[in-house]
Amino acid sequence: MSLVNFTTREITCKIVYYGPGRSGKTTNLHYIYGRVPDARRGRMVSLATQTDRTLFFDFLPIDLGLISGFSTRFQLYTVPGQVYYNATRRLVLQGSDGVVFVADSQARQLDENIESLQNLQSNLLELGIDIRTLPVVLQYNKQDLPRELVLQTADLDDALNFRGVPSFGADALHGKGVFETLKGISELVLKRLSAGSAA
Amino acid sequence: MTAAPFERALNLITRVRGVRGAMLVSAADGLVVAEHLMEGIKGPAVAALAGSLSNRLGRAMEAAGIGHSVFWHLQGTDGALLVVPAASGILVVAVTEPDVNVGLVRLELLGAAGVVG
Amino acid sequence: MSTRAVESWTLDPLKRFVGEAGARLVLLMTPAGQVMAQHGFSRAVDVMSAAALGAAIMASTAEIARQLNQPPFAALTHQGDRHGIFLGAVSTGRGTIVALVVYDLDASSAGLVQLFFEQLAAELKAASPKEGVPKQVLAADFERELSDSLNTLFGR
Amino acid sequence: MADDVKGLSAQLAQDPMSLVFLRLAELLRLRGQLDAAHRIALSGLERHPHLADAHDLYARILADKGDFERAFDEWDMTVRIAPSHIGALKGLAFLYFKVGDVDQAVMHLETARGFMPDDPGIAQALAVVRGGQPAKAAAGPAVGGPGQEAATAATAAPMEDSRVFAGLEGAQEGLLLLDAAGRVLGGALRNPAGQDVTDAVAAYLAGVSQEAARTAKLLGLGTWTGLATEGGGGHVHLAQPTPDALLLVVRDRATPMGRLAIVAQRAAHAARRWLEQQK
Repeated sequence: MSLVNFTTREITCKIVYYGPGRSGKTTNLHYIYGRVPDARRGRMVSLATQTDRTLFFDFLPIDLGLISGFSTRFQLYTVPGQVYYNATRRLVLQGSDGVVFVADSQARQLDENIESLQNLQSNLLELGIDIRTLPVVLQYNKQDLPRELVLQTADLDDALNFRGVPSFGADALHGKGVFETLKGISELVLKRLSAGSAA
Repeated sequence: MTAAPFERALNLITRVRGVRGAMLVSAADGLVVAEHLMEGIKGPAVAALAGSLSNRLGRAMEAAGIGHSVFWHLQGTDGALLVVPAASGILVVAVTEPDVNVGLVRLELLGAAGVVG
Repeated sequence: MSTRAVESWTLDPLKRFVGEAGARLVLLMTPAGQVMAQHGFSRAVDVMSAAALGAAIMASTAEIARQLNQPPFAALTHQGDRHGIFLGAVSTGRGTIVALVVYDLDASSAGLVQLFFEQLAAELKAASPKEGVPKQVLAADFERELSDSLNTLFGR
Repeated sequence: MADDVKGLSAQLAQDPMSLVFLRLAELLRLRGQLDAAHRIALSGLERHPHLADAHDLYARILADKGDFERAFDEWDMTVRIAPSHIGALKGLAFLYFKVGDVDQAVMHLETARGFMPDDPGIAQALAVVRGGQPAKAAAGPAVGGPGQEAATAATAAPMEDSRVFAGLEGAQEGLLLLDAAGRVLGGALRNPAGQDVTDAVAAYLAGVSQEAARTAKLLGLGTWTGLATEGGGGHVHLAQPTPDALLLVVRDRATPMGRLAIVAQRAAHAARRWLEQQK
């Protein structure tokens, strides 16, 4: 549910980075945090385990500046990927305006990707959100790994992207594709606002 | 501590004529610990306000160098609030009619404070 | 003291509450953690992360209640040596709103905050407009602006 | 000086957008014409809402008027516009110190010192704040810096007339008369060690009486008529001789509470008479 303040002309949207454990969701946020100038980002909050796995969520507010005369702010969240954190994932997903699904491109992780995507659908269903109307983009991360280990983006599209949403190959650790992904989801989320179908 | 001593402490106070309610209040957070109130007295409000007034009064007394309060009495035209801070951080509170025997209520409050420690 | 509000109808009740309860700061937010209004000493905390974390606490305990087959908890208090926070939910014409109150034990207490929170909840409920917000927000040609903004943001 | 006011007023009338309102309002403030200063500053602010100096000026006037909450807002706003505004940082430090938040007071003064390391006023204020004094009136001016007048006006010195309680038992010790904002009107207090604690106690009493009034109201006790306390080192009685005044009577433990109530009644009577004479 995006929050629109017509008096001060401000928009706040919630974007959730979803995906299986260790697929690189937090890495996306870290990269964004590192690249965005201080004045344009808030504090990054990470609720993580001692081994740095996300326990509850990571949170990063960024300021996109003026769009259509509205000062536009995005709040980026990640969910914990491990299967057993499902209750937490559902909580973080509440009220989201868009989802970035971060898939792990390694061939041996395909089942985990599919499972996580199904889990996303069932959580959205439980929250009463229709995945067909919710802005979603896919990111195929770790494309930098040796070719023999990873699936190519076209193959991943075949396996995961049955709705034909925008998808982006990425190497989040070094920043490749992070920006394009964020741009992709931003466009979808804001398009929804411009189309007048905001929740 | 079980509820029995609390009950005993409150009974000491409510048996005095003109007392409309007795309470034990946690001084630090202004919350009800135990209560014995007549209809119409709002326990949470008494607890919160007695706690707050007690804290503010305590600070003024400290500034004046006259030590901790052992008993205080807020007199109003339609009623009164009488309080004894017990050693354990609990306030023993009585809500009374305006013309209650203050000396007697004070004694019972001190007695109740002894019971709750 | 500073004040900000996305929905101005929340302000009078908020100001009254901060005065009466002696709170340091009160934030109103959506259950998803987006700040709707704030009043008080906003430097007490990082407002945006506090809202995200407060909403997360509320959501977690609501989930625990759900798993116990109980109705959601009405309010939560966490108290330290010098400060406390209080979280409570209010149901209004604009849906559920979560309030996060930060208070100093010098000036307030859990009891005072709870006492006046009831009043705040009633006032917010009464003041909330029932009509929905207009849907159309952005102009259709926002894409170039978005692209420029993101380019600047990433130093491209 | 009147001519200055006249001249500046004429300049402002000729060019309402000019920044001359800053000098004019400040001059009026220094002369104690707070309402006029308030009006000029406010209309200047309406024309220049993003001018840090205008917010700072307005804050000083509000502080002089005793409206500390709004003064805080304005200084807060000043610092948002101009984070290195020394006057506003000092003003905020003063207000924090006034409410006993020494950490925040120090933090704001340190920030100010970072921007202006050689300002002796800041160093002096830091020394006062770090002295750990309770937030009492006497410390105000040093911390207030450019808002010195604000501080002195806000904590108006006790009136010279020490005869408020003349003829009463223990008239000059253990009797204190305050106005509704906690400012001392008459009397004085010493602690058992003989130190003057008048200002420190006065600073807390306004809060006590406000809470007493609220408690009586919300609990249906009617109007509060007195608050009596038995302390380990003495007995205290607090009452409101008039709706705008507060009376404190302190006696050692040898004075029974009942007797204290009678002394308080007499003192309240004397205070009412004296307040009436002052009108």
